[in-house]
Amino acid sequence: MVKDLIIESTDLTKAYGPHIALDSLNIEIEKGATGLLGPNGAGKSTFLKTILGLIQLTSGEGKVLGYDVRTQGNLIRQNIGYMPEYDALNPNMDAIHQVKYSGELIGMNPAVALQRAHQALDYVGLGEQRYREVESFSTGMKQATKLACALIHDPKLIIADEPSNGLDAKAREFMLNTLEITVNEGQRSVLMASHLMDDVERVCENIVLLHKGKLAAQGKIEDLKAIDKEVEIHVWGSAGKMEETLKDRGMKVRREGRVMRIGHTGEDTYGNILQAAADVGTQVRRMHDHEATLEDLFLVIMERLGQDVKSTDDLLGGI
Amino acid sequence: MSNRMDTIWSQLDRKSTAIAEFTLRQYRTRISTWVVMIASVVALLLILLFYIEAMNTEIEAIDNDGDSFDSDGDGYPNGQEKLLGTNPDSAEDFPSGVEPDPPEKWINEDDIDWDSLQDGTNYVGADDDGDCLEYYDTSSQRDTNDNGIECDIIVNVDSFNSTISVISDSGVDEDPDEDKYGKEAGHRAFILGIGKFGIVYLLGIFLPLFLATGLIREEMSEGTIHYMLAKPIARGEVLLYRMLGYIGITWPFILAVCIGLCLITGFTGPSDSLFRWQDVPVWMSIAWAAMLVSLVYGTIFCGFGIVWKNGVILAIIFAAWELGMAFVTILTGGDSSIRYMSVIGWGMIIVDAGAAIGWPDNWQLIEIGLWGGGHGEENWLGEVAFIPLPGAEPLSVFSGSPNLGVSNWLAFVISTIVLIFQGIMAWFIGQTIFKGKEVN
Amino acid sequence: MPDDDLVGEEPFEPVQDKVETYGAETPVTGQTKMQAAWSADTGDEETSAKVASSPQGQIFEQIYTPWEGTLNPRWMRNWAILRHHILGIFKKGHRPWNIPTRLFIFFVVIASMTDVALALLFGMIGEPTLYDIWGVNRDNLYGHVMGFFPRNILYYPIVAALLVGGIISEDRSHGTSALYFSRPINRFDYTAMKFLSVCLILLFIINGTLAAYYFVDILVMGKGWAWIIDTFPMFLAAFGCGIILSFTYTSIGLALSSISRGRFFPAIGLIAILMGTRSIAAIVDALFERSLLYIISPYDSVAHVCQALIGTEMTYQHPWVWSLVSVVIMNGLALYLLANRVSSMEVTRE
Amino acid sequence: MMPDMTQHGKAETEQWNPQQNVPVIMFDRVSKTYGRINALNSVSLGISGGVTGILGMNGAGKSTLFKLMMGKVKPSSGAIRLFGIDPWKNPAPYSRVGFVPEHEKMYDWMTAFDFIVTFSRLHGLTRKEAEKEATRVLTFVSLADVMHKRIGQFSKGMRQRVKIAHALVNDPELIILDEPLQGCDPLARTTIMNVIKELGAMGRTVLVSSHILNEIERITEQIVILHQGRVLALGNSHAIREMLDQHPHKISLECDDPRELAKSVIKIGEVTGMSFAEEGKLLIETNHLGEVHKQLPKTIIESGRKVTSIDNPNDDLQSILMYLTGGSS
Repeated sequence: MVKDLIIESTDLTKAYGPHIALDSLNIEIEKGATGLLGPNGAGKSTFLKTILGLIQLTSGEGKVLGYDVRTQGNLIRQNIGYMPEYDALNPNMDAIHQVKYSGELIGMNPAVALQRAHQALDYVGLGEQRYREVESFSTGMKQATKLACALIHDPKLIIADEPSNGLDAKAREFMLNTLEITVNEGQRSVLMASHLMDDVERVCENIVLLHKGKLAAQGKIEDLKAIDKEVEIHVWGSAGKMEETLKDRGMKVRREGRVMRIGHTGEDTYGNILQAAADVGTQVRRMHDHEATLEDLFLVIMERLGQDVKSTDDLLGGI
Repeated sequence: MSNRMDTIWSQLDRKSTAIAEFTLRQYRTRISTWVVMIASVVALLLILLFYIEAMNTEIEAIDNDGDSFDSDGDGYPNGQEKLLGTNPDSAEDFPSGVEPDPPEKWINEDDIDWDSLQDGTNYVGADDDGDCLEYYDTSSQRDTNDNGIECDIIVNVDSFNSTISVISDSGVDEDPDEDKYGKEAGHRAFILGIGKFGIVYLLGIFLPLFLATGLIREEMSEGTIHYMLAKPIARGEVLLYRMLGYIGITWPFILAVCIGLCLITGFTGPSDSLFRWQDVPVWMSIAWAAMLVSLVYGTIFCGFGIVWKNGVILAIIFAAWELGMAFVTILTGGDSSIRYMSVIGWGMIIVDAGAAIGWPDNWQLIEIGLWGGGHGEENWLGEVAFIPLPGAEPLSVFSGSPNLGVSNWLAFVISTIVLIFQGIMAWFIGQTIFKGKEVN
Repeated sequence: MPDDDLVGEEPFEPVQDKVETYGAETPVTGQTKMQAAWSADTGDEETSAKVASSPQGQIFEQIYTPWEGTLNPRWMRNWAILRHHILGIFKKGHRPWNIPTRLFIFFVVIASMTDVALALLFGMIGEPTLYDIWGVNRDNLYGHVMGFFPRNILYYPIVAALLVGGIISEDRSHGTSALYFSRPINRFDYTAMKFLSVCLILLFIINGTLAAYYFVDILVMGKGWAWIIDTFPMFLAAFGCGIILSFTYTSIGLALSSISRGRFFPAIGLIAILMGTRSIAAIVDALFERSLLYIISPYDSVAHVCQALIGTEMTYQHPWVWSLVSVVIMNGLALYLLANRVSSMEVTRE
Repeated sequence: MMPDMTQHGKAETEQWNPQQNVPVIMFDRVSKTYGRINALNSVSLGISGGVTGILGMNGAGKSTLFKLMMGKVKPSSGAIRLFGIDPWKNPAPYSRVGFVPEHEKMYDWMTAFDFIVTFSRLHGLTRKEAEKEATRVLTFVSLADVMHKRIGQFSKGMRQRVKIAHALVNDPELIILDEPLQGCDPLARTTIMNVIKELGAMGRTVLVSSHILNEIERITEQIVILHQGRVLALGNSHAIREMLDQHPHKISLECDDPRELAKSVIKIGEVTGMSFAEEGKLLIETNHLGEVHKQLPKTIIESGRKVTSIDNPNDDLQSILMYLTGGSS
């Protein structure tokens, strides 16, 4: 099967003077939702700017939706919706006109843009607030407005930079849901840069992991997660005793407060845990297979790349 | 860490230097600081070019009293004939046995008596070319100004009414050296004009407008003020030390500009000696006035910034008021009392006092120049409108008198105190508002 | 409110005995004590903070609606930018100029029409000498555009300062530049449209009222063709001067706006440049009777050129071509700076 | 005309002496309104010691709470005491407080070292002491190697740590962190969390705000939940959950034969209902969560069925808020 690529790059390099921001990236991004990950300053923003066709490449090639990033920047930008990381809204304008104007800037007729702005705002859940000034919006509503701005012309690809940053649970839930629906029902592609691994995991099937301007990993999330299986339990009361009991039963236990992770030893693991709980008399509030989260994956990859994760001991040494 | 709070003073000292130093470094990283400073220096240099050019251009000598003419055509200039007692209007009557002088000799032949000007007492100008002599009058007729000296000119300074008048004995006029007078007057007018308007007003208002308005406001709008206000330091202190940092950059700048201008004009200006030492007090009073004025403006503008996020609008309105006051103060030469309602008015008193100290003869010089040698055109009323010497009019415009009814030194001190008081009031009001301000 | 029943009866007990930390080896030395209290009043929902939130109920009706339509070409996009900025002066829903700016523009438009009103008044009551003072003539046409007080000290420069204040820097600080540059709009179009919109608003004020002055005079006074043929070239020249003036103010102001992030630096900067250079030149003129320094003053250079164009009496001694050169250089420098800065503008917020 | 010197008395004076029985932070029926919006509504709190998480949705009043503590805004009514002193218009208590603001803006042109030295000196340290102190705190947040670089070059996580370090000079007894984890990548988050836990372990009173329950629970169990300007709950998160046990709850079990298991589970007295929503899943409803959980392991083992997963759906801040507000949120 021929892969349906929306973004591909070969040896894409961008240098600012001696500083190399992107180092010969060979990236292939398929249709669907993709997460763009990396520590702060890994080159995510530069990469996004590159595929928006906004900065000149030092060398290499890139194609977005089949258009060349070097020469067809305008066409690329006409066909994608970009949702920037920071506030990109005029605080004194009302949401509906803001979105309408962003449509006009793409080249929609004012009347069409207005009608479409209503649709887009409805879609992102800002039905009643659309005539309010953006200034009075909460972070979540601002993010939603930005998303509406990006969606107004029904782009094939939506690039969302930190869409859930600073949102509370409810707003975040809604934002992720919206993105999911956009991908699943709208059949659009989403490229989403985020720090919150949970978010990426929920929305995306694929990830691209950048580190210091280099490609650290890319592919399906499922494929990348290949870490020892563990069972995670949340206990209530007598956690210490429970830990001891489990260890006595010869199980590998890591504990963080009330949360314990127990090495999977086969089918009887669950039974053993419950037996131990019954013996100790503790409550097992939760028990489930612990899949390596993307966060674990991230930390593992970063560790391999030589980034130290500071432990408590390291910090104690400082005093 | 145990002895870190030794005394109140050392603690204050630490905080104040920390914030002041921080403020200075912050200024250093801003482009606008450099733009404002470089732009002011460039502007002053441009003006200086004109000044230097003017100082190096000879002012054409004018025969003010017409002594170089030969009205009767007998070959002898009128002045020579008058001096030798022949009738300048009669071709038959000419000095015998004397070679006729070339006409140029009778231009600028009767210069102002500079030595008499210098000491600041009443000016007594002598009749160098013997204008009196053509009249065969009694000695009392030759002394119509009743000062006991025949054939002279006095510039009378009435210190009670602060009026100055030029009274000459009848028929006595002068034909001063335009170049010498023009350069001296032009030089002084330059110092006062640039000093009062260019440095005390323009520099004094634009430096704070760009540098002080945002001192607190920018921190507030950027949110970085939280770092400062979360420390055990009163907000009034923050304001005070920020102003200290502001002074740290503006005062040396003003001082450097004034010293630079003082040196350049001191060496290029008209002088018998190498350097014009008499200008130094004037420049220093200009620098001092500008420093104080920029401090008061800075505190006021910073306060405007605290009060309202668009405080710069208030600052511009205030600057416009001050501009009006600057004009009123300059144009009335110190006669208006509304100037006491302004900052700039007090600043200019300092400059005027400094000028009066540095150049005690300034008023006589102006009057002599405006009198222009006693020649002029008669208007339809029969009054003689004197033709002023070059430079006299600008000098008279830009000169003023402190007019506080006290000595110059005292006027200097009083206006300094008033300005400092204004600054303290501005700080006090500013810190009171700042203290009650909710920072979001 | 059920929360009172829920947790409000009694505070939680001190929780020392339940303290658990990460890693048993880390001892807890901190005194852990919480005293709890609840608000006594029940508090009505009306006064509590309305947390803006997206209604959850809509999740289920969220339907992605595709859109098929053709997108307009480049000039239509540019037209949208221009419209956005200019219409914002009168209408809601476009660029929100702040209220002081709008009020001031309104005031200036009215104030600029004083000559229209006075000419009309004295023309109507038939006072020929007074009409001569206020009616259309060479000096008055010049004065309408280039008069220093109050027009070029209180009206036009301040309008220009208010207009350019935020026009580019605002995009930098709000991050709205991303709105433009992530769409098919290149930097040239962006800058040109911003420039054009400020320039057109200024032109509307200066030349709009100039045209009103001229044509109202013709209509109401019933001027004949001879008079029109006589004065029309003057009017055109004055119109041209208005264009030069607006262009110069706009280019300097926009250059300042592009180099700063705040709104105030460009505004004060523009006023400082216009007033400062003129003051300095005036001092030099007063001291040394040399008008040459006026070529550093944008206003005076334009005024000098306009005196030559309209044909009024020259008030400067140096040749007007020098002023023309100065106007060209000033605009060139400003536009160069503007282009340079805009091309290096970040897409995201700075 | 000089500033009020009494605010800068010696450490030994009475005012600066820690009063033993006074909680570090006291809020007594504090309300704060901004125009029509009621940001805080009659909040009463007393906190001393340990790490406390301030939880709430955006706009719940967390930032307002901190601003009130730091004397940035004036309470509309009620009284606030920091170490027994009213912080409004009085910076005296701040010598014992370290505050990490939420704002992202920093002085990008300064080096981390200079930044901390400058602001330490506002505590009244000499330059030398300040330099020593800066090195210490920067080492503590493990930025010692980059401390002479400009803050502008730092990543978000590093900037966040610089902010924390700056709050640690002068050894404060109370450290307030406003959303310290926002926008950080997992690496930075882990490091910052460790730093916070460390501070708590060192006996400081630490306040951390967040809107993500999981994050806070990884740091501390002592939480305050704010909602629409009111304190909804405070105490041990554990204990709060326990309180919630008295309400209808669901436990979801994943098991090879749910119907068989159900037969055993039904014997637990507190179970009020069961359903089989999905394939292989058993949903238990109860009003006494704790009781059920206590008996559950034994019951499962006795039933002989294999249970692979136990879960309480809706266990995040959102659902806690739902419970606390009676589902109205």
